[in-house]
Amino acid sequence: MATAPPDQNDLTPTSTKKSQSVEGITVRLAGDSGDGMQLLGTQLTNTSALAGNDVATFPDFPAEIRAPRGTRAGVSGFQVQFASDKIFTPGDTLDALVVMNPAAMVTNLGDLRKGGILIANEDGFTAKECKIAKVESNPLDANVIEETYRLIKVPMTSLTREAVAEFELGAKIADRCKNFFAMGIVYWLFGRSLEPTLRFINDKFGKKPEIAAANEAALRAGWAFGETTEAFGESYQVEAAELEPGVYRNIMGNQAMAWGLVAASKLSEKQMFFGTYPITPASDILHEVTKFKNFGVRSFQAEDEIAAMCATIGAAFGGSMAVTSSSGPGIALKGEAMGLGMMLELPMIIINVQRGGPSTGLPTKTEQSDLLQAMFGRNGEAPLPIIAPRSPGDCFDTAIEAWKLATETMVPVIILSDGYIANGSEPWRIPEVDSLPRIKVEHPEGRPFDAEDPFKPYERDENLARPWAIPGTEGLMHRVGGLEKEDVTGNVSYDPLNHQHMTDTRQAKVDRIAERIPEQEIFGPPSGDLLVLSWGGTYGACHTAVSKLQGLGHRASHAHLRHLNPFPRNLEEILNSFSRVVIPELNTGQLRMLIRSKYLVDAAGINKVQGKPFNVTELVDELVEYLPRVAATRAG
Amino acid sequence: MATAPPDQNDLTPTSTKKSQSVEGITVRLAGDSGDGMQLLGTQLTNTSALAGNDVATFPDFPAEIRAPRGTRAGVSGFQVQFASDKIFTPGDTLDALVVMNPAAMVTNLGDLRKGGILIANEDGFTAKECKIAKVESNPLDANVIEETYRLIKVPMTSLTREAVAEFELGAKIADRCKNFFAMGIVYWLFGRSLEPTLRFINDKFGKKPEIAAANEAALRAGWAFGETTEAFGESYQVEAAELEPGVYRNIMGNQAMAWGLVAASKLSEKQMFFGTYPITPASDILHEVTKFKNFGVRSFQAEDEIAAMCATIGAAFGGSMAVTSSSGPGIALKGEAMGLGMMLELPMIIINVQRGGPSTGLPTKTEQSDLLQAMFGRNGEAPLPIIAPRSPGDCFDTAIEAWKLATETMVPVIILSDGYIANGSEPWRIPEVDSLPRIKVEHPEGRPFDAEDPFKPYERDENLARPWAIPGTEGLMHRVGGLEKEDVTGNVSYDPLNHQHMTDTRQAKVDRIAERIPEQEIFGPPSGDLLVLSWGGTYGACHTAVSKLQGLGHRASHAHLRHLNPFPRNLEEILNSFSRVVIPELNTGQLRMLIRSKYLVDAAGINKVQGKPFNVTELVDELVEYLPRVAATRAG
Amino acid sequence: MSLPVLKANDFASDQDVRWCPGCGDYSILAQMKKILPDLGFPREKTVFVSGIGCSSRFPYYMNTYGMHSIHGRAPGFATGLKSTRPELMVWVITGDGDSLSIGGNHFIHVLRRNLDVNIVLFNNRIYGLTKGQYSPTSDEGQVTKSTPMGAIDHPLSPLSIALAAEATFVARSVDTHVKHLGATLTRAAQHKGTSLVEVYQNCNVFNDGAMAYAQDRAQRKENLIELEPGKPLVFGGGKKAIRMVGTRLEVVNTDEVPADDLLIHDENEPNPSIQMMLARMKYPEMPEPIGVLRAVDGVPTYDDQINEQVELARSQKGDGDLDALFRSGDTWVVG
Amino acid sequence: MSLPVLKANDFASDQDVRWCPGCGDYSILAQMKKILPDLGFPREKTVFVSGIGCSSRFPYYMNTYGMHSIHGRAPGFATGLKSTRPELMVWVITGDGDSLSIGGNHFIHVLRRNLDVNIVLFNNRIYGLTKGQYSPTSDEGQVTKSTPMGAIDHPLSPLSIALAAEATFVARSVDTHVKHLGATLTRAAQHKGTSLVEVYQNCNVFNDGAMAYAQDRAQRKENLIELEPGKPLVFGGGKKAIRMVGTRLEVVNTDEVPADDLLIHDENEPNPSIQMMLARMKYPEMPEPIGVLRAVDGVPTYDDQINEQVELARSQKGDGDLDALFRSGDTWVVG
Ligand SMILES: Cc1ncc(C[n+]2csc(CCOP(=O)(O)OP(=O)(O)O)c2C)c(N)n1
Ligand SMILES: Cc1ncc(C[n+]2csc(CCOP(=O)(O)OP(=O)(O)O)c2C)c(N)n1
Ligand code: SF4
Ligand code: SF4
Ligand SMILES: [Mg+2]
Ligand SMILES: [Mg+2]
Repeated sequence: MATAPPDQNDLTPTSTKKSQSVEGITVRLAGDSGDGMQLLGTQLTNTSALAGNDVATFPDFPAEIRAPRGTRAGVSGFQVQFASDKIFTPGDTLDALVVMNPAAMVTNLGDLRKGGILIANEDGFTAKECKIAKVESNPLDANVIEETYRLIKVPMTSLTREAVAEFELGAKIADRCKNFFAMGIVYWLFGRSLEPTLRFINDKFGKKPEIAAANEAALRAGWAFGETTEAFGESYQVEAAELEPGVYRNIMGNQAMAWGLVAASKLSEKQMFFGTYPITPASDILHEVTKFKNFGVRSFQAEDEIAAMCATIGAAFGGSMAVTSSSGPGIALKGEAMGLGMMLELPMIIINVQRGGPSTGLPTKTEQSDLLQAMFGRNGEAPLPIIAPRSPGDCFDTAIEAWKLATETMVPVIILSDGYIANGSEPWRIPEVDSLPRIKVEHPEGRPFDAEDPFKPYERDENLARPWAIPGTEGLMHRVGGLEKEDVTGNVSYDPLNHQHMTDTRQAKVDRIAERIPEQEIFGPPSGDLLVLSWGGTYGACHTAVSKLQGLGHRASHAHLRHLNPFPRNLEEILNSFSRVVIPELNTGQLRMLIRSKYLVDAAGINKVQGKPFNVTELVDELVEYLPRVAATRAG
Repeated sequence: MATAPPDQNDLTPTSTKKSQSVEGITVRLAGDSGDGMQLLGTQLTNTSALAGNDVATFPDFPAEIRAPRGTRAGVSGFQVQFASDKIFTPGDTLDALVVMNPAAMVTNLGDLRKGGILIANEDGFTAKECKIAKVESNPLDANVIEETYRLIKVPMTSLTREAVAEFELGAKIADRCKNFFAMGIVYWLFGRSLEPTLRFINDKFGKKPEIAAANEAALRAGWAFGETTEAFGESYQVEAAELEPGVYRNIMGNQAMAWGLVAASKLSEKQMFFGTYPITPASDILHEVTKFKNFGVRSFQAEDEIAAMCATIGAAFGGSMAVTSSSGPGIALKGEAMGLGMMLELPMIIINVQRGGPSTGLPTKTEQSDLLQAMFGRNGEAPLPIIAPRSPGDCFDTAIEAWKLATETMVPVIILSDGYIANGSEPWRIPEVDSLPRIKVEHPEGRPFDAEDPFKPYERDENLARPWAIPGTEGLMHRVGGLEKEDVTGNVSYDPLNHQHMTDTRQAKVDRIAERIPEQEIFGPPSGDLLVLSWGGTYGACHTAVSKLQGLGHRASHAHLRHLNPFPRNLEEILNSFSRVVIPELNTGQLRMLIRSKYLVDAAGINKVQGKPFNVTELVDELVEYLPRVAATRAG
Repeated sequence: MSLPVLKANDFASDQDVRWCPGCGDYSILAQMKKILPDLGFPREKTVFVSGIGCSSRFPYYMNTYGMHSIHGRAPGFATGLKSTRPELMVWVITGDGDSLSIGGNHFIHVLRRNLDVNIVLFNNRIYGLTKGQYSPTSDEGQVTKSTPMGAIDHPLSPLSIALAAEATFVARSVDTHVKHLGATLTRAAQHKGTSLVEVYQNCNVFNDGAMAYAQDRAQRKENLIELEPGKPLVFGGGKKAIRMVGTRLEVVNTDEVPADDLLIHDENEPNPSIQMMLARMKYPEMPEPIGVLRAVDGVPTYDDQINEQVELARSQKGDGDLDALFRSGDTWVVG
Repeated sequence: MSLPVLKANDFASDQDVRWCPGCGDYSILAQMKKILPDLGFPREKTVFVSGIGCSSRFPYYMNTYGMHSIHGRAPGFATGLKSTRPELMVWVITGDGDSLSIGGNHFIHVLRRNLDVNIVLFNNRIYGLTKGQYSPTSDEGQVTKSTPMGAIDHPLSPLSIALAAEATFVARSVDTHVKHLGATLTRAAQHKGTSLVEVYQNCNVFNDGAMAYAQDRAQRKENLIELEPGKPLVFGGGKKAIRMVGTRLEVVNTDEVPADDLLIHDENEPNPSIQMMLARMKYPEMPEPIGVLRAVDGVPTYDDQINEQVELARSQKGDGDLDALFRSGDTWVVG
């Protein structure tokens, strides 16, 4: 049920101070892992979304479960941009930064824009904390800070203690409320309603009324602090964005993926089998999907990725909607079995939520460096279709499309998500269930067994798909396996020309998908000086960067690929319509290598391998280098 | 010790029939797996090599251990070409074909040239055998056979029984001698000395004198049959080839690989650890290497390929020359651990003897379809050097070079062999051990531990190699692992710019190998109409095809790549010096994709995925299509 | 519903069998085809899943559904299949290398999950398909292609490992002892939960006679004990038996000790410790038991439970409703 | 050679320890640093190899050689290392997921090979690093992130599996029982052959208190039996003990049964069946044994044997001679 518009609620106090209207705000909340920054961020996101803003988030948490308190390694951050316009990224530089301790300050300050607001929990900056964070002296005392930023020091810990004193909770628990105090300040600063968070507090701590009351008190105290302290002159208002009409909710990428899968299962009237082994940053898909047992989901936490992949194939053989998920190292383990899945020509989905590589790499960071692994990470000629979502919400559609392609082609389909969209969130317009595409899946019908006219498991339809005959079907008994099989009959065959034929056919059936998927869309003029070609999670940054270039008067366009194998059928034409093609990627140039090889286009790359998404500004700066100077002047 | 030249021996009878001198002969011996064709082929190869011919072989055995007797699936073949010129392939079409049963005849006849000699074991063509082979009537009776080929029917079974009757062995054992009878005929036909085979019989069956005597009797009877029967008019002589002077022996690819490894071990004064899991067609490397325990070889048959790879890394960490081997499916399993090997920057060798893929594919057949897996079959940016031998004997040098590159770069090196060269054989000039390159390997020396100045495991030399400090060394204690590591110190690091730097460095250290390896050689003029670019086991066929084109007057050259990552530094220049580049591969175009992407050269491909090597004729036929007609005329 | 009466041959596929002449695999195939009709299960509801190895060619020869998968992973495929299609009868065919070397982990896990499938482990104590390297069940010191100076690994006992994983059905039979083999396979099929049958199988090409003591009709009387529930463990034509003294087993002559002193076989005992003692009896020191070492009923199966949770969730929350899911939690309206 | 006298702190690396405050891993680290100096082995000859998991961060904190490898595969790395460098003291650090889930097969194989390494298995019955999914040692029915309706797998016992693989040294200790832990690690280090020490380790974030019955000082007296060789299995402050009746174990009051009736612990017994009974004792039905369940000497180790074969080959054939190898068999001369 859609909640009532937030402003109808009177639980939230109204500020009497001046308020300035701005188009958008980028704020980052940074503190120790134990400080509850992820919770604070999620609340701010939800509240802003409920206020009608467009929002985009970027949580960034430490690799350790709970790195030692106060250390730099233990810093947990959550960035959110909310705006009255459509936005596509969580923002580059920060308008405001909240820091709970010295470690959070020194590791995050670099991203705060000059003149930006820096709110610091003064109480967290003791000499001891400074030492743990390995900073020489209290960074708040440095002159340069006050000169560069609008520094607001707040003794949050002591103020929170005061605010919750009446509940007599003990220092430790009382101190846990300080993130709500910080939240109160932030809410005041950006004119946010307290109501959704109050509701959240109630839901979450309802069973422990003092805790709930204390958190509420802290939140209100923070808000009151903003309202009363001299330090804050005015607050900021961000109006509601003009989004497509509809009912909205906030959604995270992994969540959207799980929902898309369960939707695909319903739309195809196939029960889902989800076989996986936990790995960061993919595990949350499992955690979400396993809640949907009442949708007929059978989730299987296997002993390893290989067993997960094999069980997925086994379930596909049995006629289920079979899905597996992992991240790079786990996908590497699945390679051999993926080859079998391809050879068996059964439909299934293989999700890779990419993370920083190689090897164990940077498990909690994002990267796009598994594209070539997805293409070639198996022995022999083993082509598989690959598609990639471009944003958290888009994971939903991607999952549905993957299942459609898999079933109509009879092939495992790879989805390449990444840590950035998996953990990021955005407002998502809830689709009408009836408007979602049905996925028609058919199994050949049984008939009495006829030795003279045996079933032909490798006969093909116009998509070159073979029939999906499942155990239990009378008369269609057949054997599948990883040895090369004879065309039509599926029997083992060592015949040289048959092998050539089957190899060609497996390639052709993937290639032919290009005839069925939409043509590549293009943002901007259909020809010009510069085409920015991108894929996957970099959509937002590339789109925004190209918009900026267009705004500057450049003849630049953006094509964002969802289909990486095969490419859309009109891609060559598009590539040839621009003087220059540049491919920004969070890897050393993997899509670029495919594009150059296939189309012999001298595409350049902007490549960042830092475990972080692109900044819009860095993209713009690099992209203009590829544009004729004249355009820059034209804009100037 | 080199044996005496064969002709000094008087054990061999001398023919009194006419003999014709020819440049080379291609013959294939085909029969049931139980018929001993591989043995026959090996003997003929050795004998021809001892006679001073250049030889090249192509054994082709069934996928099953012993497929049911008499079936097509059970046919085992061995092809050998011996010549008085240097040759590079086992030949395209057959001058002579020996068939022991109907299955062997129908599955092999297609390769016999018109007018070629067809020797058939008449006794093997009973109605029952025809039925098992699924042929309607006795194929020997078809008129077309006598019209097309020089058919010689020999009742081998009965003649053998007669010949060995005196030893009273029982029919079963007596019949086993018939391959030696066939051998006798073949030896007579091609004027081969019986002596090496008589010696072999003696060595092998010495402990069972009747068996030895019976086999000898069968061999001699076969020879006598050739000498006496009317059916054979004349025999053929192939003179000794002009090979580089030296002591020669015959060598198979897997054997040469094993010997190269053990040589590298000696040359680097490093004991070898060989960790593997059996798989066709790589297992013979294990079988050979494990014989060399007195060279200090420790071979480990692991529980699977993953454990084999991990043990190899463990041994490398300990300071051994560490090697692992497998084929496509096993390499797929090793992918994750290979990524760790790359991250740890330890030297080791990973051998992939490629076979027909994908999945289980065609295990006993050859293919080159794991090149892109070698390049990209790991998560993240994980570049590894790749080199490929071009012939059986070349495996020896490749193994040595791999170890040299691995140690001087501190990186795992991949060797891509294939089933064709692994099981093929050729004469090999025995190198003087002193002439082989020493491989200098150094470990940093110990020193008292100093907490203030800890050891720096990721400091680099001019090759960007890090020091190979091994456990047991005082004061150099350090920890390695798969998480991204800080430059120089090797500590775990999540720093964005460090990750970029390390990613770039790992790529650069592979790229820089190009500065140290030789420039690409080219066979033929340095520029022209056509460059044939090839790699790995197709060397012989491509070289021969280009020779033929050159002989026809075409401006065609051949460049055969040994180094696939990185490419030789002058490759771009070479590519740009030809109007057309064509890349023949036993895959769908894997090298082609790398070349096109890297150099933006519109290289075409000749691609065969049939589990079989290229024929020279098919290459020539396809290549001329890429040549200007004028050249063809010029030659005509 | 009346099922057509099937014969052994109806279970034969149209593919040529391609094992070496004389291979023990033939006999196992024959017994399987023989017992299946009596189980009264239609062919189309029967699935054979195998790994890679000579033994793993088995599914190709059965006129049922089948999957010849990849090396060592058959239990994985079976898990996905049986969890989603519990009404199928699923057999896993594997070799000693396939199940205990590369596949050892999946083997343990399928057993501990008690997935209701039947595993037939063809133990020839060698890698057949790759032409004769030693396997995890090869003898210490065994000379093979990969161990020219003898194997140095201590062999694994598949039955011990299965018992440690608390498998609910653990049995052994012998390729040449066809009646016993057929009966054991039948019992395995009837057991609810994972059934493991180790079959001593002769590889006459690469390990001929390695288990002749058990396969040879004359020797087997002396060297094997045919286990029977509730009966003493007698062998040697009834002349010898097993007694437990303190914490050890020993061979006694039946005419020298009172019948009450003999160890009585209890295949239903949930604590597998004594069954483990049986599994560890090894020729030539001891006779080896064949038949059912362990058959424990009533342990929930993985396939039942995974499906029961789905049913329970449905009964608790109602059949999944997409629209309700999408609208759960905070939402807002635009426009 | 006189070795410098090292202290616990000399074994600490310069890296910050990054486990959650309160994690049981700290205690294991502390005990390891404490016992190592007494073993008299130089730091540079000590190597810690681990897989992936919270526990597997261990090597980073030790001032020895170390490898933080990949998930589940530490035994593989250790095998390559120890086989070629038998003079090193090699420790394998692993978690319950690392060793029994993804790494189950390597675990069995390293044990059956009896490679002379020491395995410390941090059993917190949960996947810590990936934030709380159930593991192979989690309880049936346990609700975790991946099992919202309870786990349906039957748990594995690491000790049972190890015993089935005929491991030569099998022990258990508890993170909070620091003296016992130190002593057990010391004995593991001293054993020749693979030593396995399972340590009950509290994950206070994702599975807090799952083993409180064993970790809590007050409870542990009632729930744990500290095994001592040649002694009866007493617990509960000496008031209770274990007796074997027929083929089963039962708890008795020491003052009610004669001392002779009590089961006496024999860690040296080569037949692991009784030790298996101990391994299967599970709280709350039974007290659980800690200490050394099994310590069998004299079984050849893999590293010894692989190196002995090399020596033997050398003594038989002489040191490998490349030239002789190249010229073995048929050769001929050209030119
Ligand atoms: C990933 C992988 N590794 C290795 C192989 C090679 N291989 C095939 S079967 C086999 C072992 C066969 O032994 P076993 O399981 O005992 O079966 P058997 O042939 O003896 O019946 C091996 C090593 C393979 N096919 N795939
Ligand atoms: C190939 C691979 N699969 C999955 C993971 C994710 N992963 C890391 S540790 C872990 C399990 C940790 O559990 P455990 O071994 O019990 O260690 P603990 O963290 O509890 O100490 C998993 C699933 C990974 N790093 N690599
Ligand atoms: S190799 Fe051995 S196991 Fe394989 S088919 Fe032949 S006899 Fe049977
Ligand atoms: S998550 Fe658990 S096991 Fe991991 S460090 Fe924290 S408390 Fe320890
Ligand atoms: Mg076997
Ligand atoms: Mg754990």
